[in-house]
Amino acid sequence: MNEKLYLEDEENLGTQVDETYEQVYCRPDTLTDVPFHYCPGCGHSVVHKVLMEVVQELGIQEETIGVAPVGCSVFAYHYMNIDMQEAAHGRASAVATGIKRVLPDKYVFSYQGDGDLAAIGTAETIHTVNRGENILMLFINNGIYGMTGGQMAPTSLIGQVTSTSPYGRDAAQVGNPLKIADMLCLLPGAYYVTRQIVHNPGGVRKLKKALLKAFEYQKQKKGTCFVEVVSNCPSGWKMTPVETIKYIEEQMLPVYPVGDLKVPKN
Amino acid sequence: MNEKLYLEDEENLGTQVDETYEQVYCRPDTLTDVPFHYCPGCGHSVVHKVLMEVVQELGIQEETIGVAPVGCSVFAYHYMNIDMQEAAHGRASAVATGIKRVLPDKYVFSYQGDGDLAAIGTAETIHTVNRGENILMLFINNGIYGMTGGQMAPTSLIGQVTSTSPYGRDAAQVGNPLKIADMLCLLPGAYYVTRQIVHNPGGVRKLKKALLKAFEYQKQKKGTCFVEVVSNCPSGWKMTPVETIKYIEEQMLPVYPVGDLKVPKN
Amino acid sequence: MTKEHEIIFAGFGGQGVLSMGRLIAYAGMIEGKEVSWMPSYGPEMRGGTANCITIVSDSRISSPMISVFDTAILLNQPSIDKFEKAIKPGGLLIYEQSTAVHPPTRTDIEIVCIAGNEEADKLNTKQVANMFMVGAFLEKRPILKNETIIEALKKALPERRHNLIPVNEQALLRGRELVKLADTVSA
Amino acid sequence: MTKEHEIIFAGFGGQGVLSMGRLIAYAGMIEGKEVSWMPSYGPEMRGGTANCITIVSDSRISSPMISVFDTAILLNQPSIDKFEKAIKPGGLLIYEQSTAVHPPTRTDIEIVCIAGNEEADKLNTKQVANMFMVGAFLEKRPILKNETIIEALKKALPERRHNLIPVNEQALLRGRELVKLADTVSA
Amino acid sequence: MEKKEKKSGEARLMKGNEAFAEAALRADIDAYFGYPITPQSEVIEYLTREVPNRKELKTVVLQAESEVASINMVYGAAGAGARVMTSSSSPGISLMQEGLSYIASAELPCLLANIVRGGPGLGTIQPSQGDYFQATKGGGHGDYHLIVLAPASVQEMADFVFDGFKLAEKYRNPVMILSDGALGQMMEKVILPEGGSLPKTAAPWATTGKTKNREHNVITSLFIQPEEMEKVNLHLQEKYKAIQSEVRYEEIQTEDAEILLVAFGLSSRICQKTVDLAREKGIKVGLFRPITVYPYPYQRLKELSNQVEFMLTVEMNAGQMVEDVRLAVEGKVPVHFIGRMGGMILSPEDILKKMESVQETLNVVKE
Amino acid sequence: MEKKEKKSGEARLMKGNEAFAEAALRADIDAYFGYPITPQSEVIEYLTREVPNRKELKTVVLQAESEVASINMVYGAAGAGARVMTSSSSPGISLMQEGLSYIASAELPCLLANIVRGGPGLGTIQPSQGDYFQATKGGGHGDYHLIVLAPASVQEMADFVFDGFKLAEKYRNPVMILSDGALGQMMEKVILPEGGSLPKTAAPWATTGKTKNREHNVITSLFIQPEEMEKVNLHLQEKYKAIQSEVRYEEIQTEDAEILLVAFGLSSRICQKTVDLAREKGIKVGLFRPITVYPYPYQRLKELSNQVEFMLTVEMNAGQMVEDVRLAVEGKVPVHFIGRMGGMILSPEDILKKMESVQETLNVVKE
Amino acid sequence: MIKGTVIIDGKVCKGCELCIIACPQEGLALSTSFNDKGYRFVELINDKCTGCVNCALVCPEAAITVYREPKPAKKVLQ
Amino acid sequence: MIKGTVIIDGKVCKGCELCIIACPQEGLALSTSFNDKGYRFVELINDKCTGCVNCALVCPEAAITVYREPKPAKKVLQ
Ligand SMILES: Cc1ncc(C[n+]2csc(CCOP(=O)(O)OP(=O)(O)O)c2C)c(N)n1
Ligand SMILES: Cc1ncc(C[n+]2csc(CCOP(=O)(O)OP(=O)(O)O)c2C)c(N)n1
Ligand code: SF4
Ligand code: SF4
Ligand code: SF4
Ligand code: SF4
Repeated sequence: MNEKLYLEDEENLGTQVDETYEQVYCRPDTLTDVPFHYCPGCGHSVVHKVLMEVVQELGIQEETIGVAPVGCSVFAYHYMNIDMQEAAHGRASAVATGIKRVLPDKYVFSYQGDGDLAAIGTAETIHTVNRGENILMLFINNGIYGMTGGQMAPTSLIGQVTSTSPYGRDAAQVGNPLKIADMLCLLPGAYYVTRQIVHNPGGVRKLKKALLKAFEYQKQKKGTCFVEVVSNCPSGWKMTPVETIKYIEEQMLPVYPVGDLKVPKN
Repeated sequence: MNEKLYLEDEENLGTQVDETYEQVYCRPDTLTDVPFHYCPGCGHSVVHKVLMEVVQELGIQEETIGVAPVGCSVFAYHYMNIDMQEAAHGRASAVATGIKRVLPDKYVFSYQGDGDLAAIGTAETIHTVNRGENILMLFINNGIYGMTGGQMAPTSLIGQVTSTSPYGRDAAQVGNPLKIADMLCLLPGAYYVTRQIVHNPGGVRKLKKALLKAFEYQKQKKGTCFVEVVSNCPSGWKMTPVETIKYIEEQMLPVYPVGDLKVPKN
Repeated sequence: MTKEHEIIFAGFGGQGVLSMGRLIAYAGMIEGKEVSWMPSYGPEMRGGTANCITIVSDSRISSPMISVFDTAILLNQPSIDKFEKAIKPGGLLIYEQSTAVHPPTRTDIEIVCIAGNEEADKLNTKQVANMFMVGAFLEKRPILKNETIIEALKKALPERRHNLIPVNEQALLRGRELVKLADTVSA
Repeated sequence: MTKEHEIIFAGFGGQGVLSMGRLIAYAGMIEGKEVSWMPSYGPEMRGGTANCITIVSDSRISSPMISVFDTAILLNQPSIDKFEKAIKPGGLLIYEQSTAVHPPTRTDIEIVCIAGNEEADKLNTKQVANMFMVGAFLEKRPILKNETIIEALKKALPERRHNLIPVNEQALLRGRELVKLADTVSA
Repeated sequence: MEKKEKKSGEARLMKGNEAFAEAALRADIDAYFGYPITPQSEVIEYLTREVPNRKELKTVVLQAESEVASINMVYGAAGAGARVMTSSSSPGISLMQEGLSYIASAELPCLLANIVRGGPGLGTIQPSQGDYFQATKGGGHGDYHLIVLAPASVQEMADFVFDGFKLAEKYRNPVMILSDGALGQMMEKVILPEGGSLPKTAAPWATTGKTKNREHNVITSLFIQPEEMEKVNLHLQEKYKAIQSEVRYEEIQTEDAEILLVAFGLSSRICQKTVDLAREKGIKVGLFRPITVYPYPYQRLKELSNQVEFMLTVEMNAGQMVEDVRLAVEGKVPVHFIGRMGGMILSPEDILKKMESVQETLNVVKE
Repeated sequence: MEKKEKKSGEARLMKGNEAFAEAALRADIDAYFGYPITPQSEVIEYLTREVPNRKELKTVVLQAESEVASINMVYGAAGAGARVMTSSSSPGISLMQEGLSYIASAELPCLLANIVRGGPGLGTIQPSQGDYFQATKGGGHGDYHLIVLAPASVQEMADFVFDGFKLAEKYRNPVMILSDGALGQMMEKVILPEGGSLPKTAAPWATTGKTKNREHNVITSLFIQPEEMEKVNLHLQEKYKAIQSEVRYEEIQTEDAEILLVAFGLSSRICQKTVDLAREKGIKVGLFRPITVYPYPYQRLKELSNQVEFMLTVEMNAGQMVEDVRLAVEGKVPVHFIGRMGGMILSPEDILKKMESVQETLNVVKE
Repeated sequence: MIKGTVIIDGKVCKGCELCIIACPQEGLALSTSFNDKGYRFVELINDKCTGCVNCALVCPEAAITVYREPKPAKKVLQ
Repeated sequence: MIKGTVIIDGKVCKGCELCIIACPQEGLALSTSFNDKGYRFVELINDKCTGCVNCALVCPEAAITVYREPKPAKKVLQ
């Protein structure tokens, strides 16, 4: 409901209206009242919020089952007011597979960080997508291991300083940033693969559209939808939230360009 | 030595020569005397043989360390007369990493089947290549789990009948053949990626050339060389060795085309 | 006749040794005996040899895996080399003529040589070669009735291949005869 | 003076509570005492609060993790809410004035309020705010000498930041004074 | 290939692995996730072959990319309220240890079979009982227990699927069937349990979608606050206490036994023969066979220790269950051990010989 | 940040994890492979920070993609004759169980630390001793054992690196340092072992490249023929027998003890305080602290059972080591247990209270 | 020009300032005082708000509720 | 036309027939008898062999040794 209103903002700005104010945005009821434990300015919370807005608008709160990872978002189930399971580190997509296979008519999503999905969980990630499991895989790429205190992730940038690459990531020693979404595109099981951001309003709007699509495709049993969000980790990056905006735009997006990587051909 | 002779055969056929015969091909000394336990006509033995020929010709028997997988080729170390380690199922490339990191000046290779490398070992495979470990990864793709009695592999073809896809592999249920070599090409760590065959003499010659290159690149510390061999499994496929030739050419090669997938740009 | 009879069947993969052993076990079950069937399994099969152990007993069977046998039915040379020595004194060894380069030599056991393949050619159907061996075995060790073997065969074979039953029955009986001949010869 | 002194330092991450606790432990070690320092660790830090426990003792220390303390040095409201009740009767609570919305209320413990931030502004250097608290603490519980604190500081700080030593020493002494004042006030 | 009759009651000749798989179908499992490994691959092979053949079955059968994936798929399906199982053999089970610890902590009912082969390492594919400790003491991290059933026949390979799911759902606890390569590969007579005879247990805690009339369900094993974690642990320990009441064992000729053989699974079959041989010789031997190895029948063994001269534990390993026997007996009588390893099988005669030698030494001591 | 002095001898204030890592560098390890996990990530963080700073060091430090990869990299490096180690915490250690079984079977020397946290499952990151069974009875498949050292101080976190590698290389066996989150995270005074004081043991069996004058070396854990597999197992069992001679323990005021506390690691520190409190009250209490938990000091405990009235085992779990105590005592004296779980820590007073209550009930019985 | 306004939950605000950047009207700023969590929180500092929702969209804590003059267009739709 | 010949180790041959297919001279065929492993093995059945090595290359058992008239060219090289 609210959604319609503000998604049209871009066009509607400046049209004439009358006096009585109406609410055009508020915290979705699909979020619990528990305040987020995330660090100030963390993208996880924004993604949680958008995801739950989508669930609310589609009216699928009762049919949606989420899988939380091991990572800072391990507590996603405290905030998302839907049935959820907390998976072992890296296995969220295997857990989601287990759920979806026995409840094929429910909406199922996995939510994972880069260490979870692209390091320890690489095999599960690739085979879940290769099987074309009819789920949404949400991938929060903040280029670091947030929960454990800022260690290097497979997605960390060359030269990025982390607690396990204190002198900057050296490709010769530990390889290059892993663009796993690009690899997944090669798999027929991947129906829709897109990379989004949440550090500005436009990005949040686009992410929301992408998630709406993903659930729509899942309803149509199209296969795996993979939505990557290039996000931040102010604590791990040792920056203020505002500083992370610049870092994302100048450092991360050139390596992880925003946009659809694979769209349904028709 | 022998190599030179017969690699030139193609051109040399028909030239005039004198009487005293010389030996132009024999079993390489880098193979032990242990007879192969493989089923009649199995490609594993051919690959073993070619690999050891290359080691012999390069004269690197003393500097080469191999890693055998869990699969029919688990006993590779019985046949290859070099120092070898037998890795846990799927972990050959991690084991090879461990060896190479502490012995950077030795030649190290891993030898794996498709279940080993592309199913349970997917994470190790991708991250070994992403780190650009300076090793040779030999991948024997016979589209089936041979050792355990012919179960479906990630590389099994659509419709292929195996003991766990008794009515043919159904993409909708278990996904499509995983072309992992193609995925690996996206990784900067992969320096040379090629797909070869061993079911005819020309193929064997080309595989040998590819392996020679791979070791040369390793000497130059170029990064990971990944050599896939589309091979057969007469027992698992329930065919005679001769029948497998037709199957490879008509069924497998269209899905797994022969040739270089990634070559050094210069 | 012992309360418990322990038999090993061995040969190359594809010679049907496993089903031969299973057939005996199945028949034993039909006659209300305790039975167990234990195949050799795993990579050694890569080598091409296969074997199975069938135990038919009047009492509960302890281990299905044993190392000495009352009877060995051997369809190739490697099996003869491996299992001749594993037969209990006074036990029985039946082997296929055409595949034996070095025939068994023990004197403390009964040895029967059956030209299974040759006989099969006569009936021009390869599939029944093993039935001669089974027949010969039952002639020597009447632990099961012919009828039960056939009944077991009916259960074991899918409907569409029941047409094969008669020729199998034939082979079974022929196997018994062959033993008698063999005996008279060796006598 | 007890043979063993157990102190908890708590505040927001970034306020330097961990290093304050480590400094005391380090000084204790220099004076040849048994010391242990135990930080709170893990995701709860996401919430933004941090604390550590420092134990200085004349005898071998059993567990570095304890739930009641002789002294609590608290730099924010959540910490006061959480740890005021964890102080042993007769124990000591030192808190920072500007951050305390609801000051502590217990009457069975000594409570000292230090305007650390304000004082730091006077010396116009934020970094030393905690030194006032340390000074205050040592004035109340003279378990360590000033010199050792400074020596510890020298060891703890990288060379390039040794220029900060004097101002820290100043703050340390000032902290002691502040307590005296506070006392006269509350008296 | 023997034909598959639908109706049970009739005796069939089946492999242990196949009987296990067929029983699972009759127990109306919703899903099986597994990865091939000798000597248990027949389980998934049987299921992939059978399920499409039977119109009435909606069973999910999926070959996962690994055992790690399998056990986590089991976690997901069990958490969604499904009756689910997996199976593997020793190395594969080792890979499941983290997942099992999660499942136990999240209290998810499920069934898994370990068709044990000889270890350690890649080892051999021949039968063994070398995973007893892993199964009973907890191979994963933390204080948890699987309920562990040890079958000794193809019949029990089938029956214990039903018993296993009953226990799993009654206690919301993972149940392991601790078998071995011989029981998995051998064929024996089996009368299969009646299909549809195992009613599903309600799972109001499962993540099936949050309905208006309840809070959202969460399946988790994370309890970051130690106080909370301890509560969970205390609750689990309470549950394990309750589970002790499910202890099961079999006694053979123990009434007048002066010597007691203790063995589970395949070893117990061999011991039976030993008992016969010994009894023929007039030696009063009995056999005690734990059927549940967790919970372990400490109590009954303790009682028997008042009656017998000594106990001889027989295992296909280096001596693992013998520790539980000693814990039960508390030094009241000597507890001896005989075992073979790496896929080697004891003969009834070996056991008899060992028994007699122990007896002698004891008599010597007496004199 | 305290400065790093090269020279040992001087006392330093360090975290257990950092002391462990620094000691590893002084033990001249060739390689470390690991994956971050709380509460032990400081190990790899310290190594990645320090190694590039020290010209003299060629140490390989690699963050693997997972614990499964880590332990298999360790396998490869150890098989190549390198001095190698890894570290993790409970869930990560569970993932290493297959690899550990392989390493034990292939007889590769290596060191790993388990900085235990509360389980089961994801659990909590607070300290625990809940992985005792996994560490000592074998969490992986098959009959094998790790040598397990249980430090109780930051000092021992450092010292046991040296002791651990000595044992690992002497017996070609993996060694585990069974620690906990508190010992890993706390800072304490430590005097580090002298660098370069641990000579490397020759490894003629290692895969370093087949030289002309020897057969090719093979590192494997596959022994497909049961006879062969059994030989390997018997050899391993022989080795474990020999390892019993390495048993280590500490006794505090046991000479005249009438009550014996038994505890390892962090728990033993707390028990020391209890001993003091009790002695002040005139109760004659002693403390027995196993330093090696495999091999376990059964013999000495058995002796002590002749002297004391009862034993009280104190653990940060639901009662795991208590089984080994009972196995040692064989019912001679009552063995009681007190523990906290999930990261909760016992206080010396709790233990004293428990001790006194046990004492009372016993006296009641006596009267 | 649409008129709008926002209500900010100062208790949950963590002072990340992302909304301040996002506001095209420069209508938001940090408070001088701290909330119970110890953060400075955001307040509306002018009446230029158009209810564009940008601040609310980027707010990680979902602390901002946005109000706006109704659009007749919408009314019809409903 | 170069002349060549092959020596085949009948003991290790498994009769897979791959060499038979590979031989451009149709010079190889299976024996009627069995070797100890129970396989028919391959034999040279004519003198057309050019020593092209094709059979040896595809032989999984490395059972074939190939001989050929020397090439002067090579001699020089050595
Ligand atoms: C098996 C296992 N290994 C390691 C860990 C420790 N661990 C927890 S979260 C995490 C990675 C977190 O990074 P990421 O997945 O990128 O998520 P983020 O915290 O950055 O959102 C790790 C290594 C664990 N809990 N379990
Ligand atoms: C952890 C573990 N899981 C499963 C197995 C069983 N296993 C042995 S080999 C193999 C796969 C063999 O297939 P592939 O890798 O394609 O090699 P091939 O035999 O076809 O050459 C499997 C599943 C094992 N040994 N260990
Ligand atoms: S550590 Fe990083 S990812 Fe985790 S909550 Fe804080 S900012 Fe977010
Ligand atoms: S099973 Fe297949 S892969 Fe294995 S040896 Fe036989 S043919 Fe080769
Ligand atoms: S974005 Fe939200 S949390 Fe951040 S400052 Fe604005 S209102 Fe506060
Ligand atoms: S290719 Fe080799 S193994 Fe096959 S038939 Fe020819 S010689 Fe024999």
